Amino acid sequence: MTIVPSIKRDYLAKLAKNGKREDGRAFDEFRNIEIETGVVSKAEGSARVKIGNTQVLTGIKMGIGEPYPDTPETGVMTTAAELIPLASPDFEAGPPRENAIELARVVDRGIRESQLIEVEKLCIEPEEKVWLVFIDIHILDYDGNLFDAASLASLAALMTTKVPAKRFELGEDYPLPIKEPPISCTSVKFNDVVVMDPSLDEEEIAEVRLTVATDKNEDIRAMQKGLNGSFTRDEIKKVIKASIDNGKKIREQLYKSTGK
Amino acid sequence: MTIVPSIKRDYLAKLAKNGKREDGRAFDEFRNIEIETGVVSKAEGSARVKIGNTQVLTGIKMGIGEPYPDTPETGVMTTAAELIPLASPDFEAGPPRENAIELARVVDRGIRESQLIEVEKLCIEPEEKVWLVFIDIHILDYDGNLFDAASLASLAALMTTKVPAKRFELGEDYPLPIKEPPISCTSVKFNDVVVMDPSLDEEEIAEVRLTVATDKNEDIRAMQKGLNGSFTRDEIKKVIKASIDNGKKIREQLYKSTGK
Amino acid sequence: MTIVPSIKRDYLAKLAKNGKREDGRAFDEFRNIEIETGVVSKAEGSARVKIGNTQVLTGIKMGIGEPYPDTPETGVMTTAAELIPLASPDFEAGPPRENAIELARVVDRGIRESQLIEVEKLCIEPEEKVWLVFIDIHILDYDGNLFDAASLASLAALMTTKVPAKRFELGEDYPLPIKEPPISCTSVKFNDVVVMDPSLDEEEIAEVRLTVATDKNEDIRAMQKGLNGSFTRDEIKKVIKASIDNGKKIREQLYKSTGK
Amino acid sequence: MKSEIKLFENGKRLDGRMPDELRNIKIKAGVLHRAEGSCYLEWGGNKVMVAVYGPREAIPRHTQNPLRAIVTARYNMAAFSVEDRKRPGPDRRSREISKVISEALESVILVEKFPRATIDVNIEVLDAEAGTRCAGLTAAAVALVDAGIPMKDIPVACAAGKINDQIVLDLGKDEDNYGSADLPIAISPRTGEILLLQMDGHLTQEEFDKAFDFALKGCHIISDLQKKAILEKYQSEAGGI
Amino acid sequence: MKSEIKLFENGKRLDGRMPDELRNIKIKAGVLHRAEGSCYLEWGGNKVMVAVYGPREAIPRHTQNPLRAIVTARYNMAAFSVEDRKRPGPDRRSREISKVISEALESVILVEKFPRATIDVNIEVLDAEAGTRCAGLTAAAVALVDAGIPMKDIPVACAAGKINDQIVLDLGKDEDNYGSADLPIAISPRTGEILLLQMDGHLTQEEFDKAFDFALKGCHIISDLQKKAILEKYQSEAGGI
Amino acid sequence: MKSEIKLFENGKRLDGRMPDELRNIKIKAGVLHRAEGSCYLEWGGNKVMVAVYGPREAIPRHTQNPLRAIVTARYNMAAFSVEDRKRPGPDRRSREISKVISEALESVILVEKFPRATIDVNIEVLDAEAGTRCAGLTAAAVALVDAGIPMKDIPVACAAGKINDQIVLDLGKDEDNYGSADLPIAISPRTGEILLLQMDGHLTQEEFDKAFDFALKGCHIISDLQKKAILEKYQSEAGGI
Repeated sequence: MTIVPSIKRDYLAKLAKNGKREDGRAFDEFRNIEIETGVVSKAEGSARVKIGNTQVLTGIKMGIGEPYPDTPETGVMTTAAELIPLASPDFEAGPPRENAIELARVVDRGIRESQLIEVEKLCIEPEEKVWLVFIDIHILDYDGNLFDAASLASLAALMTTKVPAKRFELGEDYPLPIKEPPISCTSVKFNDVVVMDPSLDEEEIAEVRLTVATDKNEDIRAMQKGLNGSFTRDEIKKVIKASIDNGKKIREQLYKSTGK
Repeated sequence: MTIVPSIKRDYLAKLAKNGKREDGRAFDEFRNIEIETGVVSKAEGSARVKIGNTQVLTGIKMGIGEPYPDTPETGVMTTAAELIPLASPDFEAGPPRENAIELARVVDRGIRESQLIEVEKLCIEPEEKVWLVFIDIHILDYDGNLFDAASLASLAALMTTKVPAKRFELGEDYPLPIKEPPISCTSVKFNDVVVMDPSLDEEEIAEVRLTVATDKNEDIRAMQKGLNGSFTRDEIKKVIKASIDNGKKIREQLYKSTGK
Repeated sequence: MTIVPSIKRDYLAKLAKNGKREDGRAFDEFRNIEIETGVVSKAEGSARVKIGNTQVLTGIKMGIGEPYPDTPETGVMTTAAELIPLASPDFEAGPPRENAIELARVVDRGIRESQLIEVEKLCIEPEEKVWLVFIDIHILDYDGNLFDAASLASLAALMTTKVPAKRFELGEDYPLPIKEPPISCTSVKFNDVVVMDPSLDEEEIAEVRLTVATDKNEDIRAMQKGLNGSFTRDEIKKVIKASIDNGKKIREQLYKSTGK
Repeated sequence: MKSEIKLFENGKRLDGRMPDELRNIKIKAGVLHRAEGSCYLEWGGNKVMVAVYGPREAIPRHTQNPLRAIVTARYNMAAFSVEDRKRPGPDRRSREISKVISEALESVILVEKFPRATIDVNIEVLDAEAGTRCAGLTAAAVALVDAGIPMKDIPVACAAGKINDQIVLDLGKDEDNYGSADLPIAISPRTGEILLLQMDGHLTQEEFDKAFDFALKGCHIISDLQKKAILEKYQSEAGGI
Repeated sequence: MKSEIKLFENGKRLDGRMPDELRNIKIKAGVLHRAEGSCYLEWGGNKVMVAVYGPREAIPRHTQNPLRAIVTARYNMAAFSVEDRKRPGPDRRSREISKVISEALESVILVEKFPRATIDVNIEVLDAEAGTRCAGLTAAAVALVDAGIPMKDIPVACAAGKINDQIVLDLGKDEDNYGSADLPIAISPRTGEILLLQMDGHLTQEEFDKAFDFALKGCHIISDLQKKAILEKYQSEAGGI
Repeated sequence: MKSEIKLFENGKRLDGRMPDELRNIKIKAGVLHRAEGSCYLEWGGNKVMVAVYGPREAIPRHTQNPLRAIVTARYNMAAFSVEDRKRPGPDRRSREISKVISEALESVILVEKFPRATIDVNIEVLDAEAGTRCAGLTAAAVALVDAGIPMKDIPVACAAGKINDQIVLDLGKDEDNYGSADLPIAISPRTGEILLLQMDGHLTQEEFDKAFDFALKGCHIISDLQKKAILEKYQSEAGGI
């Protein structure tokens, strides 16, 4: 429970009044993004994403297991996130806390509700055997905006995942069947200014946060408001617009990085 | 670990010396009891019981599972109690503590040892499939004497439970097979006075507690002494007698409320 | 996290300078060892070992379960140690801490890597049913050198274990198939003195610990260095030598006690 | 979410509701003896009980904020509140819901008045049938008023969604299972500020706007029910004198 | 509890005991080096080891009672003490037993003498065969005396029960499994006060009285064995000088 | 460990290495932004990331040592670092490895300089292929230097083992699975003091000596790589000015 650092707030607010951010970005501008895939040989798919200094690694493991009784012919996906103490002096070891749970659930819903993975193609034997997809998100370096970095790393990892059919004596490996990825963009508000892709400093003084995932048709695929502040309806509209715009560019980079 | 509130003790002890209780009841008198069944639509059976301001809700869920290897032809019952923080400023969230465990186990034994549920009629396929009965006790408002309220709510819920055969494609729903219910009555002692159905104030100064469950033949079906005081043998005899007397009245009300 | 008791350290260091130990032993001498087997009737095998005042009881339970997929024809062994609060004012209740885990793992590896139990003879039905061997180590009285006491108690218990075939309707009981036991000997160093079989006082001031398990051919079967000090290579050689010498005597006593 | 199932026909929904119609809602304030504030709410098939305790000293002390109170909502589903029995205790879903409700309530509670304190909002879902987070937050707001906790406004929550390409207010059970989008929001009805906002599924920007309008409308209707329940409580107390 | 099995025939029980006969009991005080007080007890097939530590400062501090010591009995069954291996660690049964034993011991220990302290009573069941809670409490009492903890009296426990409609003392293994009632009690033998009392099964009021008489009788016999064990410990210490 | 499989033929190992040859090792210091010191290391198929935080006040306070810092290494395997997904969180193996690495690092860190402090060494195994504890400790040492933690020496770890009766340096994956002994050590390269030593399997005294010699040789080679990585970090920083 940290006290909001008022000096930092005053400094960033003053900058913002003059239309500026600490690192020189425009309000609706992302930091530099790097996407690298195939970084873990043991994983069926993996990607390391950097957004500025924030660094997230997602690894995909697949296995075989039973389907849920109510969906006997679809594969099962699970998303877990660990805010491991490697990534920040403030992260603690132990079972995931609220922040890690929210992170994992928001990434999970982004993938699940957009039906990114074609789980209906992951059935091996109805009611008996389906493919399991484990999405494990490792935060390596935390400098703000984990939601987007975690989401993007997970997309890139899934888009380059090979189903390990050979290891389970089910024929040749083949790419995980995937649909169009929804791109997640996060904004925060402080002192009546809304900025995209918050840095750590900006997150620490943020009053309210909004994550919007949009697809290539500019449709909305997921939203999540966070923190104990509030948005006006007008602000939400602007955030959606900026998310669509940034989403386009990020989608292009994602396609390029994953060879699609 | 609270310090015994000595002013309250002195006050209640003085009253007791004159044969009185804070709320005007006789020493061996229960508070007003209300029993309402069928309060949760998702549950196979449910009942809300009020004893004075104490309020307990028990819900029964049923499912299908494997029997224990040593009783391959009998259903399985499980009792859990949660002292959820809703009910008292002193209850904490988290896994059940000693008090909740004792409560659940005493209610469980009261039902199990009296063979209230005819578990031998809950076999679907020997060694393979039997009915599972989950008794979940929710304390809503804690104003003393949880044992009797929890026990009574569980009896009323079980006596109005329908086996959900239809949902599992096993024919029509039918009432859970039930025998005679044993009624649990709890007394506490302070300053050499024994009172039935303690209020919260009386519980807080109580030195020792005794719960006695009796059946309609006036036989004893379960007992549990609690707290770090002691009873004389004579006191125990009197408590048994008072428990039988109160048990009769409560049994009548229970039958009426459950339509038996 | 206790502060090293400097007075005790000074006293024991002064003694050591004169070639002496608190209890009169030579540097490379064990305390008196007692081994008693068959002490728990419910266990398939059991032994109580005393090394000086240190007292450890190991019980062996056996059951039937599935083999690991990668070793479908071999039995499964599991080792657990509990530093129960019975044994020391410093042990706490709760899940095993680092010290208990290291203890269990070192004993486990000593048994597993030496292939003491002939697990390949514990297959009942390949891929389906194998014997499970549970080694449970109970520390009863902690006065130093748990590693050797726990290891010795576990060896003695395993060497007198009967496979409970009859209880599972698999024919007559028979002795657990066992090979040659490796004997574990532990030394510690303080103030440049290395002593074998440390007492509690010696452990409390120890800078570094080395456990060496050797077999009857004087081969090394397991080693574990502990604590935040260091050994020179020369010291390690001497410890190995002393472990072989003590191991011989202890092995003889173990054979005698288990009737082998 | 799949959309194969017919959820909307002849301008009506499976349960006969119009697109912009709420399920039945009953709210009762002050229903528990021990709690400092409480509320019982029925919303369609949902039954929710809320108890508020505090402000009181936050324990352990390292959880205290020296400048303001912390608000700890604890959303819990009773084991028997769902079709297949739920294991007791918090799961990831309930912990996320607890977090977003806590944050929404903190937006309106005057937390600066109670440094180092905690305000505990215990939300028990006794019967569950789509929309429990909105039901829980709405009931929590009433219980906070009943407890006398000072707030800028009485927050209120409601969801809208999409079924068979039709935007509808307040998804019911089948609509929640087979619909194609769900948009729960919570607002401060006086200012229109958005305190909680989540969206799952698939909405065009136009659909989002319409769904948002529906949800806002629902919030305002329910806000009136909240105020009525609070009034009834005060009147019954006054009448009791 | 079922009663179909023949547990009583020709006035005798399966193991040859008379109805009011105890199993063999052996008690030894002061058997551990580190513990401040200890006791090893064999009772029929039961083997129990108890170690007492304290009074010492209760930690963490919020568990302290400023007016008296807290007594924390910890009843634990070794994984190998039962037919099918038990998972290590406390389960609901052992936690309930720990609670009722703690309460019974607190009745007689002069806890007011040690404010803020804890007295820890560690009960390890090494071999289990019906009646472990009575065995554990009885051994704990001896260990407390061995530790020099001041008590009003030395508590003692014993059970009676019903098999084939016959009241018997101190149920053995099959009697516990197939009998129809079990009544464990603990008393202060000097005053007859009842410190622990549980009953499961089915007893008429007359049967209850008879079972209670049996259990009381058992308590007094075992009380003598406790005192003998304590005396032996002192004598051996005296003899050692 | 079984030895039936042919792991050594014609003087060479399955992967073509000579008996005393290490796998490829790459070390990079200062790779993370938030950490006070960090290191990324690849060793054969292993990939390890280490971050160091501290010295900072140990919390909760009862974990503090008033005379010196405590060193808390936390070895963790990522769920995706192994063939079959590993459940997240510490297991018994990782807790033991964390313990022996913590102890080895404490031997060389000048812990007396930082009473009441903790130095946290977070070791994440991202890709695992035999020898992760040596890789983790070796990377941790570099990260500690990068964090400016004062040490008597830069510790380094390496293992030797036995395959098909042949002593070899730095066991690879199949060698680890089917070999007959593994001897990981960590040393202070300046003094030759042994900071970590474990052995599993079966070695004659002569074999032990030879394996030890091999492991020592490996340590010294890797020590040079560590120093090179540290130098590169400083040079790149200097170059950046």
